[in-house]
Amino acid sequence: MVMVGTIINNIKSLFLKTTNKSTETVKLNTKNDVKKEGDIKLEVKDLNFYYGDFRALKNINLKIPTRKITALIGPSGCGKTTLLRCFNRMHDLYPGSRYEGSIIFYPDGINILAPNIDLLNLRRKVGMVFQRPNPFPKSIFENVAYGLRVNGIRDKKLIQEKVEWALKSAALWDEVKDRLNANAYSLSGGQQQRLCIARAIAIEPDIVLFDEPTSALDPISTAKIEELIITLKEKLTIIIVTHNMQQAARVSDYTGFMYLGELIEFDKTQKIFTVPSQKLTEDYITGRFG
Amino acid sequence: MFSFIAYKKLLDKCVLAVFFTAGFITIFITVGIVYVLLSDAIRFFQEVPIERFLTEKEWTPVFATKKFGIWPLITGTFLIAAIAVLVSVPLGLVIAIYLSEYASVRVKEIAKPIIEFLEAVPTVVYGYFTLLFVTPILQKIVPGLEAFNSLAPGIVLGFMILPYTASMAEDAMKGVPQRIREASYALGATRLRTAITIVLPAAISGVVAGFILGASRAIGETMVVAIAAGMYPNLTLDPREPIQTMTGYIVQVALGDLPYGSIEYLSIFAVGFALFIIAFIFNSIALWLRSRIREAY
Amino acid sequence: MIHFFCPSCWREISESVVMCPYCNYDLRDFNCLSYDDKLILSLKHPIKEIRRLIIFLIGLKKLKKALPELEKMIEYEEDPIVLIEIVKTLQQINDKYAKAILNKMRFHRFSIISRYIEQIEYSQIKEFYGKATNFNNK
Amino acid sequence: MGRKTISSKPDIIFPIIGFIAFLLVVSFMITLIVDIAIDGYERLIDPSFYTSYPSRFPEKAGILSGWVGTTLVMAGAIFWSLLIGIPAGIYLEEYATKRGIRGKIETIIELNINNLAAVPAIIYGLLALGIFVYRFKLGESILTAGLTLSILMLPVIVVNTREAIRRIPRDIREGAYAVGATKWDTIRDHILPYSLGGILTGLIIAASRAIGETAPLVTIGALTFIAFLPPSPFTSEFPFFSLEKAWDVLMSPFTVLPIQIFNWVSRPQAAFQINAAAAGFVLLVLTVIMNALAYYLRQRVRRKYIW
Repeated sequence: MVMVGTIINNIKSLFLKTTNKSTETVKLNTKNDVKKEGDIKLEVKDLNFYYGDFRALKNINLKIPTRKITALIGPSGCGKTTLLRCFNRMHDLYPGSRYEGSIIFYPDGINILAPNIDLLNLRRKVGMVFQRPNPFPKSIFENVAYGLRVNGIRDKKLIQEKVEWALKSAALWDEVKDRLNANAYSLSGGQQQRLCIARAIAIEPDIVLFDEPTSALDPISTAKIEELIITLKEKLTIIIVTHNMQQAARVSDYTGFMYLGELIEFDKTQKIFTVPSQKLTEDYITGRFG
Repeated sequence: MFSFIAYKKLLDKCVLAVFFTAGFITIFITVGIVYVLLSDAIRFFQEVPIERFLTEKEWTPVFATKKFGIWPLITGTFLIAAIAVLVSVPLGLVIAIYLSEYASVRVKEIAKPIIEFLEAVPTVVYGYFTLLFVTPILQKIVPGLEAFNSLAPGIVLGFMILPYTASMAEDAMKGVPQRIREASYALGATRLRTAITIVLPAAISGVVAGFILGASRAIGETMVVAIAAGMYPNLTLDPREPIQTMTGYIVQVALGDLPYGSIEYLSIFAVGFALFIIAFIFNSIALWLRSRIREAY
Repeated sequence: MIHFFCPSCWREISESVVMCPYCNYDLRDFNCLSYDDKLILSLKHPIKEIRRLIIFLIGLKKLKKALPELEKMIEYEEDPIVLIEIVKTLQQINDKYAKAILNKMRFHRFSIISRYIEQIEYSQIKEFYGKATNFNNK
Repeated sequence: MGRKTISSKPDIIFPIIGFIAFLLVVSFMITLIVDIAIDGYERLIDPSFYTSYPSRFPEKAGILSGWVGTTLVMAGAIFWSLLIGIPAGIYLEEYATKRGIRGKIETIIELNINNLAAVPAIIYGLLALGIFVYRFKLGESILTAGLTLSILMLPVIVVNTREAIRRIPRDIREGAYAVGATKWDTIRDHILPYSLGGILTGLIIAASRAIGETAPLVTIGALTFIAFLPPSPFTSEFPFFSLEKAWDVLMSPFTVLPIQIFNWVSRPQAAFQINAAAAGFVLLVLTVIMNALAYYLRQRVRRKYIW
């Protein structure tokens, strides 16, 4: 009986904490919409993507606004993760992938999909957090410092400062500051994911991609990460792929709905969820298919 | 910053080149084997017509009257391999069934490394053991067994190839899905019946692949036969008599002085080439059988 | 793979059928429905995350049309997380009917729900007085 | 409990037969070890056995040149096999494109390594004799022997390297690439360190097979009677190391323990066979230690990285 009580209390405290905040953010979003309409970070033009002969993305056109959270939703296998992985050219790691069209990165105006683009530089500017927490089996400090080191930072003091800053930004510093040399795998799943976020932001990217970052986590860790993502948008442009529509509704400013490799609808999150313009979007939100 | 990235990219290209070269070198080894064996074997056949190689019944290249019939060596090789397989297959099969269907995890954890270790024992040690321990004991049991014979090395090789016949067979049987076994148990079959009528047929290609690799290993084994089977090319199927295998002949000739290009030198390449072909055929069959398991599940 | 469900009985059906083979619901009717009606229909969705989302969206839209359905729902809904979402939605809509349902929920068979409502209200009062004292200080 | 399936006769008898069969194997191995230990006991406890050169007199003969030769040859074999084996394994796992001409070459490399693993050892001896000894004119030297055994070890090392690398999840690689690491960065900082245990296990297993290997070395013409050691490459003057002399070491003739044993076994005098048993026991102990080490390492690696 005691156990049931504590569980109930946990659930309760969770909701007291998070959902209050989330309703606030939704309200916030409704208040200050996009300040400047031209503030675009990424512009996807006629993007087609192929795995071998399979056309995984079909004519995607999309504008990702700066310093906003853009969510991509859709049933599994709809290509949302595939689209996300185009933004940092993660597909290039595996043979048989082919891009068509362009993704323009602003303000530089370079095409991410150009064959001669510098992938290292691109991935430095476009960080990524994965579905399952994937820290390296090294110390907590090394995990965050790794990105700095491979990008040519040798100054120990600078690395230390940046690691501290990244861990603080990822709301992990207080939990790990006494054991920076402990193995990253000694952390809990949620902490590991925040460590991965710290690792991604340590190199100060312009954009961070989140690929279902909370799908492997418990509700409490999920809530923390969602909170963290919202605070991160002050500095970063965030694109998040999520399976959980409520997460998209709570967290994001813009939402794209994808279905069978096509972008069906893209708009402000509130509009997508309250007055979707496409029947397919309506059906997906109301759980007709999934 | 630019130079740093450029440097890293250049480094990456260099490393790729190095690694690719390393991979490519492994091809050169096979090419080298085939080239050496083939070129010297061809030179051998230029001096000794291939008909003599295949039709003569004696193998005496180091004698004054040279005869080049490969058959005594091939029968010797296969005789020993056959004895080894006869010993190893029943023993290996029993152990494999026991380990995969009956033994507890702890027994398995101890048994597997012990069986695998059989292959790690230096073959020259096996040779010593065969000549000075196994043969004397067998001589008390088998009448007319000579000091050099094919029976003792065959039996020892039978144990030596257990990692293939027992361990690999066990791996194959372990790979059979549990649900197939359970279906059989549910019908009231005993474990043994299930193992023999259900699991073994399901895993048969893996088990047989293990047997074939074991046989191939016995055919290619050198030191045990060179030490304990004698150095006498003898066209016989009597396991009590001394014989010579293909590998044994190569060792015998190599021990002596070997002028480059002499007929003795060339003859070991001809024998080696024949051995390589036999081993290659056995391996290809085993690989083909193993690829069939992968398709099955 | 993508699964399709009948919007009436929520059993899995194939994408192309016109009539649900289980409950004979005519899917052409469904296609004529407005988004609001679809939302209300989905309150019976078997996946609780979807139910939760729908309730959340009803709150966001302040969809008063859904209140009768929500009132029914508090009787049969078994999942406390969904019920808490209902409470929050009701507070967001905050009209007479919603308040009535909220009052009803004070005596919900799940004590966690009633306690949750108490706690929310307590914190609201505290916040209110907190603001009041701030005024006094000024 | 009345059901016959649980306690039917074959299911009681067969495990007993199976266990006896297993015991037969164990007793075979114990007999082997004990027989050799007893036969060689006389010489094993004699310290001069380890510090003497071979001799015409069995009681004076020792294994000094044998174990020095084995050490040098194995060092060479390990060096060469790692030099080729690890990069080849990494290439096949990490760089393989599986497309175009390179893809075809990769398929050939893979097939080729599978086949190399099953080629009889003595064939490698013929390869070395034909190529290294006669065509490259490296002679019957330590260098040749090291190269020969390295070819023997190569497939085992490549296969083990690949398996160890394959155990590292894709996520780790992507995590590294996502922060801007190059392929080489990823391999150096992640793939190699995390797979090192597995690679090392493979290396030890391969080395334990190679250390007892006799046939290929007999084929390249290793001498059996060596009553001297290779020259030392270290000098008393600066820089204390002479490349010329190191080359002399590589090119010097050699013998190894297994060949020494083979030579002693083939002699008619029983006294030499005691030496053979003693040296065989030394070799056996070495392989036991190496295999135990590999087994221990493998268990530890499995426990260390649980992905």
